[in-house]
Parts: sequence; C-alpha cells; structure tokens
Amino acid sequence: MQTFFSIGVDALAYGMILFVISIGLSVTMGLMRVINLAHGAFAMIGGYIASYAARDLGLAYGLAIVIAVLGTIIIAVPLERFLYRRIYGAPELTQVLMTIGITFCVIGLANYVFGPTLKTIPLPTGLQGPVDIGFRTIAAHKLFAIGCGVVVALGLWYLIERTSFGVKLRASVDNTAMAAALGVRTKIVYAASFALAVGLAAFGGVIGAELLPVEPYYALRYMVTFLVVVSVGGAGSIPGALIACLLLGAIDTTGRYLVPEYGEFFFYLAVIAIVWVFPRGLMGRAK
Amino acid sequence: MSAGASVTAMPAENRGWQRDLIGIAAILVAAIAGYFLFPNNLALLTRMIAIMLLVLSLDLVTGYCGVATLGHAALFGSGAYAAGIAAAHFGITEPLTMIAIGAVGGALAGLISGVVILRGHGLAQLVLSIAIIHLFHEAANKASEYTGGSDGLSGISPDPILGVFEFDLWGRTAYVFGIVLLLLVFILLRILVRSPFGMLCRGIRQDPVRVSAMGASVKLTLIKMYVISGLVAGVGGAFNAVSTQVVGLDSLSFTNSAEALVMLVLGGVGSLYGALIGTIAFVWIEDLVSAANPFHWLTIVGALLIAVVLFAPKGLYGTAATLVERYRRGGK
Amino acid sequence: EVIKIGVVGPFSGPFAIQGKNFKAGIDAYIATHGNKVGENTIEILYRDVPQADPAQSKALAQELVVKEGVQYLAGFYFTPDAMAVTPLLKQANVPMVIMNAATSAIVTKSPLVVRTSFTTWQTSAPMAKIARERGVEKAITVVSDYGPGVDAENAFKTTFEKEGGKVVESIRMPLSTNDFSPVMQRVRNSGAQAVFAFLPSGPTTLGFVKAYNENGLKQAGIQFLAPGDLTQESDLPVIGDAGLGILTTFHYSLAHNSPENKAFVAAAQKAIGNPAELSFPSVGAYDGMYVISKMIEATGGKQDAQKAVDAVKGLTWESPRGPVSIDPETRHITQNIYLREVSKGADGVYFNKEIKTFEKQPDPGLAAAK
Amino acid sequence: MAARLEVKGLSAGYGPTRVLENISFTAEAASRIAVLGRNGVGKTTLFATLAGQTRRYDGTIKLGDADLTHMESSARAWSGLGFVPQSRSIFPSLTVEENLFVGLKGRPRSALHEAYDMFPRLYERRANSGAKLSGGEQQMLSTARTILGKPTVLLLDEPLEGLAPVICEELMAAFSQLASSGEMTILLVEQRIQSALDFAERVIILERGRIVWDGSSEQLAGDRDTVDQLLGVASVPH
Amino acid sequence: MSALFEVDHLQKAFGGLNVTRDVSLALCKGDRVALIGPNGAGKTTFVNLVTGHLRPDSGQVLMGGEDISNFNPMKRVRAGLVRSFQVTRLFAEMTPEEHVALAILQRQGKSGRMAGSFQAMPDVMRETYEILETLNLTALGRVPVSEISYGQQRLLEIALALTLRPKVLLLDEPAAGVPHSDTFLIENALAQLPADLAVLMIEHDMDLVFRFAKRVIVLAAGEIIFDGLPVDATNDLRVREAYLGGYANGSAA
Ligand SMILES: Nc1ncnc2c1ncn2[C@@H]1O[C@H](COP(=O)(O)OP(=O)(O)OP(=O)(O)O)[C@@H](O)[C@H]1O
Ligand SMILES: Nc1ncnc2c1ncn2[C@@H]1O[C@H](COP(=O)(O)OP(=O)(O)OP(=O)(O)O)[C@@H](O)[C@H]1O
Ligand SMILES: CC(C)C[C@H](N)C(=O)O
Ligand SMILES: [Mg+2]
Ligand SMILES: [Mg+2]
Repeated sequence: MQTFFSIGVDALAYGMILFVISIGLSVTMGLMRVINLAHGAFAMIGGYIASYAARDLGLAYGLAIVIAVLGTIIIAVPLERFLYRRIYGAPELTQVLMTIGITFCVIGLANYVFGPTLKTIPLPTGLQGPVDIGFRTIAAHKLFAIGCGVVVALGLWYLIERTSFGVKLRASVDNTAMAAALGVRTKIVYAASFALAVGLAAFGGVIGAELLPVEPYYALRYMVTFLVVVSVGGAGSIPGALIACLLLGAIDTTGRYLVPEYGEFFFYLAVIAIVWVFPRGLMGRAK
Repeated sequence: MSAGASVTAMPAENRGWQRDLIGIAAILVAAIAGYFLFPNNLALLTRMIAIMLLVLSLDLVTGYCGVATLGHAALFGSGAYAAGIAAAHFGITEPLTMIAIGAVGGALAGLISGVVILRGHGLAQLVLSIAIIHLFHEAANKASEYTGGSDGLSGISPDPILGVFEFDLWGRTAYVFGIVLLLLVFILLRILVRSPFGMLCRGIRQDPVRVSAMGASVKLTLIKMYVISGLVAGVGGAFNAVSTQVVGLDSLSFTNSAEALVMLVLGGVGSLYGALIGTIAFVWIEDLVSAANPFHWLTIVGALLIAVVLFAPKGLYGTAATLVERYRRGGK
Repeated sequence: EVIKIGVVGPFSGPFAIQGKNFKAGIDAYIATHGNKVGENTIEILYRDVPQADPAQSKALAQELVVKEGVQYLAGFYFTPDAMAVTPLLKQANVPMVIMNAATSAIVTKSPLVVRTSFTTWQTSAPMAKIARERGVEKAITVVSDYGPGVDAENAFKTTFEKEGGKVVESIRMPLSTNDFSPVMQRVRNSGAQAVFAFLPSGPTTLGFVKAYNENGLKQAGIQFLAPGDLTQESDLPVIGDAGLGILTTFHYSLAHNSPENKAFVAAAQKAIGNPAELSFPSVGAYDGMYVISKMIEATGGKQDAQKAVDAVKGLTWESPRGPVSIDPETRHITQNIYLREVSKGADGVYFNKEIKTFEKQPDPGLAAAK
Repeated sequence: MAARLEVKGLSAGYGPTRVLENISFTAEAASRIAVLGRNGVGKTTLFATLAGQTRRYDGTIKLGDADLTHMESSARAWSGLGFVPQSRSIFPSLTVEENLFVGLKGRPRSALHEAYDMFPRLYERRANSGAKLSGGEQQMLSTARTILGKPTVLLLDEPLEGLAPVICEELMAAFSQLASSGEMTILLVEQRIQSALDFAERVIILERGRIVWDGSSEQLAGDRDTVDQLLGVASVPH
Repeated sequence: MSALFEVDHLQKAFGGLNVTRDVSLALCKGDRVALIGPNGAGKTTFVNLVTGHLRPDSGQVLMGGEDISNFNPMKRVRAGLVRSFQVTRLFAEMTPEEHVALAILQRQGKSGRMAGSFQAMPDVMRETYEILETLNLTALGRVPVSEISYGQQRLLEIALALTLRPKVLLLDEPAAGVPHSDTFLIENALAQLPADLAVLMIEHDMDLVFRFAKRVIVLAAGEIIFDGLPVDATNDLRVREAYLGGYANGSAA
C-alpha cells in the first residue's frame, strides 16, 4: 500500500511536469495543426532566459518566470511572422523540415552563445528541499509543478472551449479561408495562439528544469517525449493531454519502479496498447 | 474513339520510359563521376548509398502511401543486424548471401512495423512508429550477446565479392558493389511505383475511404508495401554492415529514422529521384560544413533546411520538376 | 614535413562538450609543447561524429587516411566508433590513439591501438574496495542500461563480492530516464547501506543526484558511490551543494595537486575559453598527443604504424593526472585511480578533492573478459 | 443597408492558370442578380475572387465607398461582403452553435436566434459537431452563418444544392425578402435555372471566364436561343 | 421477383437521436428507386449503414439472400454493393483517367500487380475512355482532379461507381453540384446501365427523380413514410407536407 501511494505521488508529479511542458505543443499541433518540432527549443529558450535572470542577475524566481515567458514570446514573434506563417496549412512533412531546421539553428546558437554546459535556475528557498507528506518525502518544487499543472489545465481549457477567442481559433484552424471570409482576422488569431503556445513552452521549460535541465541539446533531447505525450492524448485536447500525461507518467514511474531494466519496453508497449485501443489518441479531435 | 485513346496513350507511355532511361543514365553518370572526382572519398559515397536505400524505402511508405513514420530505421537496422549477426556469429560471410539475409530481416521488421503502425491514424501513427523504433533499439541493446549492445557488433569480415573482389582500404569494391545494388533496386522500384499496385498506393495516400469503396483492401495493400519497403531498407542495412564491418545501435535509432525523413522531405516526397537527391544533398552538405566547422555546423544545416522550405517548398527535386514543367508549358 | 593527425569525436550535438574537451586537451598540448616534433610540424584535422555512429566514423576515418593522408588517427569518444575503425588500421598503416572510448576490448581488435584514457572497469573496481573499507556490507548498484553501465556494474559487483560484500540488487535503468524518484524508492527499500551508480556524464546526472537528496536517501545515511563520470567538473556547478560529499573513483581530477597539472589546467582552460567547461576527456587528449609525439620521434616522421606503436610500449611519464605508463602487452594506460570527494573551495567553486590513491592500476576489465 | 458592388476589369485564376478575364459589372444596391453558366466557366472563381480567396491579376472591386481591391479577406467581410461558398466550408470540429457564432462578426450572442428562426432544424442540432451534419443541414448552416453577419452584399454560390424542395422555396422567399426590404444586394449562382430566373431581376452569364450576356431576366426568359446556347439545352424544363 | 438486396429492421441512433428507425426495404433486379426525404431524415446514414461505413445498432443487410451484415465496406463492394459519395471523395493529385483505370483494375483483380502499367493495357484504356466519354470527361482525362471544377468532379464520382459494375448501386445525390445542363449526362449514363442492375438514388432534384424513378421511397425522421409509385408520392399528403411543398403542385400539372 505504502509502495502504491509512493508510486502514485511520483507518477502524479512526473505526469504534471510533462503536462506543463508539453501542453503548448498540444496547442500548436492540435489547434494550429503545425507539427512544431521546435517546441523544445522554445522551452529551452525560456529556461536560458530564466537562468540568466535568476542566476546571473539575481532576480526573484517568480520574476524570472515572467521574464522568461515574455522574452521567449518576443523572440518567437519574428519567427512566427517570417517562418511559421509560411507553413500554416502546408503539408505536415514540410512543417517537420522547417521546424527541425529551426531547432538545429537554436541548438547551434545556444551552443555558441551559452556553451554546452548545463544551466541551472536557482529555486527560491521555499521550493528547495524535500517536504514531508506523511508517508514519505517529496521535493517541494514537484508540488509546485503539480499546482502549476492544475492551473494551466483549467485556464487553457476555459480559454479554448469557452471564450470567443477559442472559437475563432478553432474555426481558423478548421478552415482558414472561410474563417477569414466570415471576418475573423486569422493572422492575428494565429499569431496570438502561437504566442500562447510559445509562452506555455517557456513556462514549462522553467518549471520543469529541475527534471529536464537546460542545455543546448534540450531542444531535441526531449522532443520524442513531448510528441508522444501530446499525440497519445489526442492533439488539441486539453483534457486528453492531461489524462495522457498522468497515464503515461504513471506507466513510466511504475515501470521504472517494478522492472527498471525493462522500463523502456514497459513504456512503449503500453503506448502501443493505448493507441491500439484508441487509434486516434485518447481524445483526438475529429478532423 | 477508343482506338484514338490508346493511340494518345502511347506517347505518354514512351515518354515515361524514356525519362526513366534518362534517370538511370544520370545515376550511372553521377556514380562514375563520383568515382573519378572523389576517389579519396569513396567511403562517404558508400555510406551515402546505404542511406539512399533507407530513404528510398521510406519514400515507399511515406511518399507513396502517406504513412507518416519516425521509426523507419527499424527496417534498416534489422537488415544490418541480420546480416551482421549472420557473419559474426554464424560465419556466413559471403556478401551476396549477407545482403539476402539482410533483405529478409528487413522484410520481417517491415511486416511487424507495418502491422503495428498501420493501426493508428495521424499523430497516433507517428507515435506508434516512435514506439516501434524504441522497442527495436532496446531489444538490440538487451540482446548484447548477439548484437554487442552499445559497443557495437564487430567482427564482421565479408569475403571478397564473387570470391574475386576484395574490400579495400579505398572502398572501391564497396562503392561499385553499392552502385550496382542501388541501380538494381532503383529499377525495380521504378517498375513498382508505376505499376497498378503503385497507383493503388497513391490512391490510398489521397483517400483511403475511396479506395475501400472501390473494393480494395487498404490495410493489406499497405502491409504489402511495408514488406517491400523492408526488403529495400534491409538491403541498405546489410550493405552498410558489409561495407562498414560494424553494426551500431545507431542503425536502429530514432535519430537515424528522423534524419532519413528529413532527407526525404528535403529531396521531395513521392518521387524516387527526390529520395536520391535529398540524401545526396543532405549527406554531402553535412560532410562539407561539418568538416569546415565541426563545432557549429548544425546552425548552418538548420538554416539551409529553413531556406529549402522557404524557396523550394516541394523539396529540391519536387520544386525543380515543377519549374521545368512550368517552363515547358510556357514554352509551348 | 607536415604530419597530419585526424581526430574523430563528438564536436556537436548532445556530447559536444566532450568533444570540446578533446580539442582543449590537444590545444593545451600544442600551446605548451609547440606544434613541432623534431623537424616535423603537426597539423590536426577534426571530424565530427555527434553520437555513436560507426558507419560515419569509419567513413570519416577512411577519408582522413585516404584523402587527407593523416598518419595518426586519434580521439574517439564512443566505443563503437573506435571499433569500426580498427579494421582499417593495418592496411592504412596508421596507429590509433584512443583518447576516451572506455570499453576494455577495443585494444584487442588491432595491435595498432593505444589508449590514453581509462576503462570503466579500471575506474569502477577500486570503488568496491573503498566501500568495503568503509564498512559497507550490503550495496546496491544502479547503472544506465548500456555497455559502459554494464561494465561498471560488473566491475563493482565482482570486486565487491570478492572483498566479501554483498550486492543486494542490481538495477539497470534505461538511458532515457529523466525522473529517478522511483529508482530511489527502490534503493531505499532494498536495505542497502550504499548505492553504487553509473550514468554517463551529462544532463541526467543532475536529476539523479537531486533525486538522491530529495527522496531522503542522504538523510537515511545511504552512501553514494560512483566512478568519476557522475561528477565531471563541468557538471558540478549545476549539481551544486546537492553533490557535496559524493565519493567517486576516477583517473583524473582537475584539482590534482602537481605542477604538471597546474600547467595543464591553465593551458587547457585558456584553450577551451570558458573554464567551467573543462573536464576529463581533455587529459586523455593531452596525453594522447604526448604519445603521438613520441611515436613521431621514434619514426622520424616516416609512416610506420607498427614501429610507432612499438616505440610507446612501456613508455612512462608524468601526466597531469599523475604517473602513468603504457602497458606493453595491452597498450592500455596504467595509472593511479583516486578516491575523490565533491567539495566546495573557498572561492565557491566545486571540485573533486582527492583523498586516497590506488597506485598503478592496470585494466582489470580485460582479465575479467578472459 | 444594401450597398452597390462595382467590379472593373477583373482577371483572376489559380497560380499560372487564368480563369477569369476582364470581368466588369455593377450591382446596384438592393438588386438581385443571378450569375449563370455551364460547368467550370468560373462562377465559383468569380465569387471567390470577390471574397479575396483567389489570386487577382488585374482589375478593381468596390463595395459602396470601400475599395476592396487590396483588402484581405477578413477586412472585406467587415466592409460588408458576405460569401456562402459552394463547398459549404463548415468548421467540422465546431458545434453548430459555434459555427454560427463565428459568423456573428461581433454582434451579441442573442442574435443567434435569427438563424434558428430561419432554419429551425439547426436549433435542434445546435450542440452537434459540424462534421456530423447531414448535407442539407450543412447547407443551411453555411447560409445562416453568413447572413448573421448582416452583410450588405451577399454572394451565394449554389445555396440550394442538396436542400429539400420545401426548404428551397422557403429559402428563396427569404432571400427575396432580404433584397427587396433593401437589406442586401444579392448575387446568386444557381443550377436550377428556373429558380434563379424567378428570383433575379438581372442575369449575368459567364462563358470561359468572360461575361457573355448581361440583361434582365425577362429578356433572357424570352430568348430561348441564348439559353440553349449558353446554358445548355436541358436547362429550362420543357 | 426475388429480392436482390434486402434491408431488415435497420436501427441506428446517435446519442439520443434516432436517425434510422426500423427501416426495411428490398430491391429487385432492374429496380430504379429514388430515396427522398427532408434534410437530416437519415438518407445518407442509411447508405452508410448499408455499405458498412457505419455500424447499425440492430438489423441486417442481405445481398442475394446472403447476410452481409458483418462484412467490412470493402467486402461489400466485392459482393456487388457500390455507392457514390454525397461529398466527392477523389484522389486530388490523380487524373480522371487514372481514377477510372484503377477502378477497372480493381474490378478485374489486377490492382495488386507490381509490374506493368495500365496505359500499356489496351483493354483497360479502351474501357476507361468509354466511360469517360459517357460522362463527357474525355478532354479532362489527364488533368489532375484538383484542377477541375466541382461539377466535373461529381461526374467522375459517378463514373467510378459505374466502373465497378455493381449489382446494386447506391447514388447519394449524384446530381448535386452538376449543372442542370449536364444532368442529362448522368441520366444517359444511368440509362446505359445493364438492365438487371438495381439502382437506389438519393436526390433532391425532383425533375431528375421523377424522370428516373419507377418507385419512390420517402424517409422522414428516420422512418419510411411512403413506398410506392412516383405519381402517388406527389399526391400523398404527408410527403407533400414534409418534403415536396409547392413542387407537387407544379409537376402534378
Ligand atoms: N484550384 C484550382 N486550380 C486550378 N484550376 C482550377 C482550380 N479550381 C478551379 N479551376 C479551374 O477553373 C475553372 C473554373 O472553375 P470554377 O470552379 O470557378 O467553375 P464553376 O463555374 O463554379 O463550375 P461549377 O458549376 O462546376 O461549380 C475550371 O475550369 C477549373 O478547372
Ligand atoms: N455521426 C453522427 N453523429 C451524430 N449525429 C449524426 C451523425 N451523422 C448524422 N447525424 C445526424 O443524423 C441526421 C441524419 O443525417 P443524414 O446525413 O443521414 O441525413 P440525410 O437524410 O442524408 O440529409 P440530407 O438530405 O440533408 O443529406 C442528421 O440530423 C445529422 O445531423
Ligand atoms: C562512459 C563513457 C566515457 C564511455 C564512452 N561513452 C564509451 O562508449 O566508451
Ligand atoms: Mg462552382
Ligand atoms: Mg445526405
């Protein structure tokens, strides 16, 4: 029983961190229909900015997060304007090529500017160290990440399903030309969603840095993880992504606890099993 | 009228074959030119040939059938390991036999991949392919008894080809052997893609529901194509094992799969020439810039990929073909 | 005459920092010894293999030999990349100096291979003795599930059990593991007094060390033992205080106290640009250059691989890491292995403090394989 | 209120293929015009070009006082142009209500009832996703969605396709109502020539991308030769 | 006459909406039936159920007495049950020639051939152009489908259904989007069909319906409310109210 709870807590924490980092990708892939392999690159940029702000400038953690999110968005705006705008609605493979190219560039530049070493984002004392939760201890920053995950999930779900911006976004994605013909300023809608996705990436990059530390290769290293999580959930579905993250987090954690030497098999066989039952992802949007 | 139809059909028919002959001739000329222009770099060209076979094989399922996959190296790596294990552990060192064993290994991997991957749709399909490549990779890592695990499978020493041509330091034998294999595969694939079966596959890529409404089995057709694709990739993998004499886990890696996809898209999906050109362009440019600046070449490659999307959105070959077509239409 | 040396290593991609250290070591050597050996001028050609990829490694090596006419091949961070090149050496008449790849068997693949780095067996085995000395009866091993990890596990287990200890459990975890909490829970439940861990140097070590602390293993008094890969100097600032007190055994610490090392570190730090990036592959490269220069001396710049290799068999010298020699039989480097503890200097810089020395250690891995 | 649409020298097409050549006409405010022509003559292309969706090579488009020529599609919508495309273009992942919502162009949500009044069927299916509507329901939705935005000029590309005869009658009546009450100028492409002639006061006929006939509908009804020649023999019930 | 095609007590509900309520009908060789009904009555759903694109909640589908309820769509096609789609489903990058040839090859069981080309098969080419000619598409034989107008695509959709030489043909609004000037092409094509083929056509163009059909079935709210002769349909009060409206007056005259 003890073990069960223990695994449960780890799974929840890991799943939520995955969720916070990947959800932005769910927005770009599911809603904007762009296979954005550069998602990790934006998360990484966020991490670098936060690291610089908190470690080198000594700013407060919260402020560093804000600066990281805004900074990443500012960097992303010209990319959206000159590169991404060209691939909205393009064949998926073209998008893959473009966003891989962007990722390569970002990796190369990060390597050049910051060097290949790891960068830390110092945590405030409140988030450091273990917290006793009765039957075991858990890192405080993991609890923080769980909280962030819940907030992001609720906020995003509301924005997309319940606001007029959400409706316009989904309409633009379904059929850009028609949405425009009905008066939706699709370019602005796209730019705003892109900024949202990038901002989420940066936020996730900072929050998750304790588990996925920031370094130049970050941009590619975790790409597969993000892709798997988002697709298993069904791209574009916030609840889907949440369930997928928790489920995959649980599978991964359990596997690594019970059969670490077959952890990889355990995880990917589970992924195959899930997709076998849900061939379009857990909550795939109708196309 | 019906007679007229078949008459008008003939020229197009001939034109197609003429174009193929020109294409094959072009490959031969390029191969010979490569041999004499870069006599000191045949190893690179040889590696290119192995990758071309992988990319061609990927084109069969991605370009012609529309199956998105990031796990195609599973087919390539299986071929490589099949041939490598046969040589290193069972003493089967005759190169042609090794290639055949590799092809069978690739086909088997193709069958497994196909059955699993085709279960999903869209992104889920992509995820299945990722899962497959990781499972294959992990299996090879675990079976280090046979595969050498992460240290690589060494101890492959193929016999001279046909008992005559030894593999040499300059890689001449391997290169010529590779070119012969490549041409053979290319011609067979050319026939395949313009056959009724090839047309059916293209149909499936564009609308599977319509195909099944014609009474054809989508799943079965795709699995067949996957097996064929496995044969081709397996030949590529086996050739890689023969020419490198070592098989590493990288041949079964996600990176390898993703890179193959990038090369394919770079050249232009859905055309065999695109696959060849994409591979040449990518490997060659990578070699060039990484030799010039081993530390920061990734940035340049990234920028080039972006440039290709901006200026040649259909890939290098696809865009060139469109331009030529437009020029021709305009010229008339 | 110009003598070209081809260096193959990971200069970009996830292991770029290790390749950068190759270059730093080589540059440091040239900076301190000049680029002339007798009449001959040395020229270095770098070729990038970002991740283990034997085919690419072989193609590049072949190109270096045939097209560029290099007389020496060197570098090689990954075992399979080195393995792929060994069949070429004889026909090419080129010796190969391994500056990192750490699997014992490579030297057996060709008589023209010399290694100036270390093997995982060599750096891991002494840790078992330390554990016993410190009264550990029951230990658990946790390693990344790939060649070097398995080597480390075997090295520790074999030695530890020979010394009378018991390895209660051996965990192998996938290389891609990011969250180590579950592993740490298992370590805790195993009842072991110490955990011996191996992970390749790089990002994951950070999460591993943090998980060790956050899951209360440190508080519970479970000792953390590892070969030095886990605490490579360039990762230490990130691990921070969490790493303090970790015990590692390794062939080289940047903090090694000797005039040779001070000179080397100064030169290498200058070469690499950012001093925080310097770590162990640099010393393998530096000594590799020393060995190559001896080879050039012996052959007078003529291309004769066998003669070159024979000339350095038994070669003994004072490396920045301490006294070393090339074992004439295995052509692998015999060297001191140090027990180190992660410490924080007065200037706030973290370093591996040497606290014990195992002198003149050969590679136990080859013997074990037989 | 209905506005005047003025098109001058318009040429347009797809990439290198030119489809429309030098189209000029003026639709007076609150007029009803039918655009007819055989298969593939460019009717859809004409409307799509007016809506800003195909490439324009040449010519100008004016709506009331606004010059639409260089405007983006969405700006044209805000200037008062409404377009109901032949392909219906339902947003498949949105519900019926959300589809309508997009068409509101900032009008309050309460205006949705106008659409439901026009097509009660849509009200019943309002929570359904667009993808799952029947063909006719999609057609209703597409039309209602555009009308909700209160356009001053309405382009209807085969709005009756797939609708039951009863509904066709009601719908044509509603269109006539909108035009004659002075709310909208309506341009209609329709295959059912009779319905088109009944509705329109003026007819424009296209042939290979050019206007080949332009006149009142009575005139056309009397001119059997033109009808047979330009619209095909079977077009008007014999 | 024995029934060639039979549907028995078919039921389907989406959530709470009963789209198909206990629908039974039979077609015999040579039948020319029109299925009409208000929008959303469940006509397309009926076709989807019958062709296996949707799974019914209950009920059976029989071809020539054999229960094909458990066949997948592909097998039903092979059993002779062929449909056209209400919204065109074509291969955007392929030409009409290729479409038709592929359908012929499929019918002949040659679509799995891995060598050769249909252009080198005179019989296939001849038949392809015969069919294209019937629908006046010969000139567009080599133009990619993405570049031909919607109406022309509709005609190709019909051509494909015909090519498969079905025993039972289900046409879902074949004339929608085809200009009236060209509906005669469809009628011509239908007229040339073998006499023993059964055709069920869904259509809202009443002129076409009444020229074509020997029998009319009216579906409303998922139920069959009328099954009989066309003339009787125009006189049926429920049919007029639910569907025909003023049209009945016009054409009855
Ligand atoms: N995307 C496209 N690319 C190239 N040519 C096109 C494209 N769409 C249409 N065309 C061509 O433009 C011409 C006009 O097409 P359009 O759709 O405007 O005709 P239409 O008059 O609306 O016909 P219909 O009555 O069949 O709807 C056709 O000949 C068609 O082949
Ligand atoms: N997958 C589905 N989920 C929910 N409702 C559906 C689904 N498919 C169809 N419907 C609903 O079922 C009803 C019947 O649809 P169907 O397409 O069969 O109508 P139809 O008779 O073909 O109409 P039309 O003449 O307009 O094409 C419609 O109200 C439609 O909204
Ligand atoms: C542990 C590492 C330094 C070893 C190296 N990656 C190898 O493959 O040998
Ligand atoms: Mg049209
Ligand atoms: Mg319908």
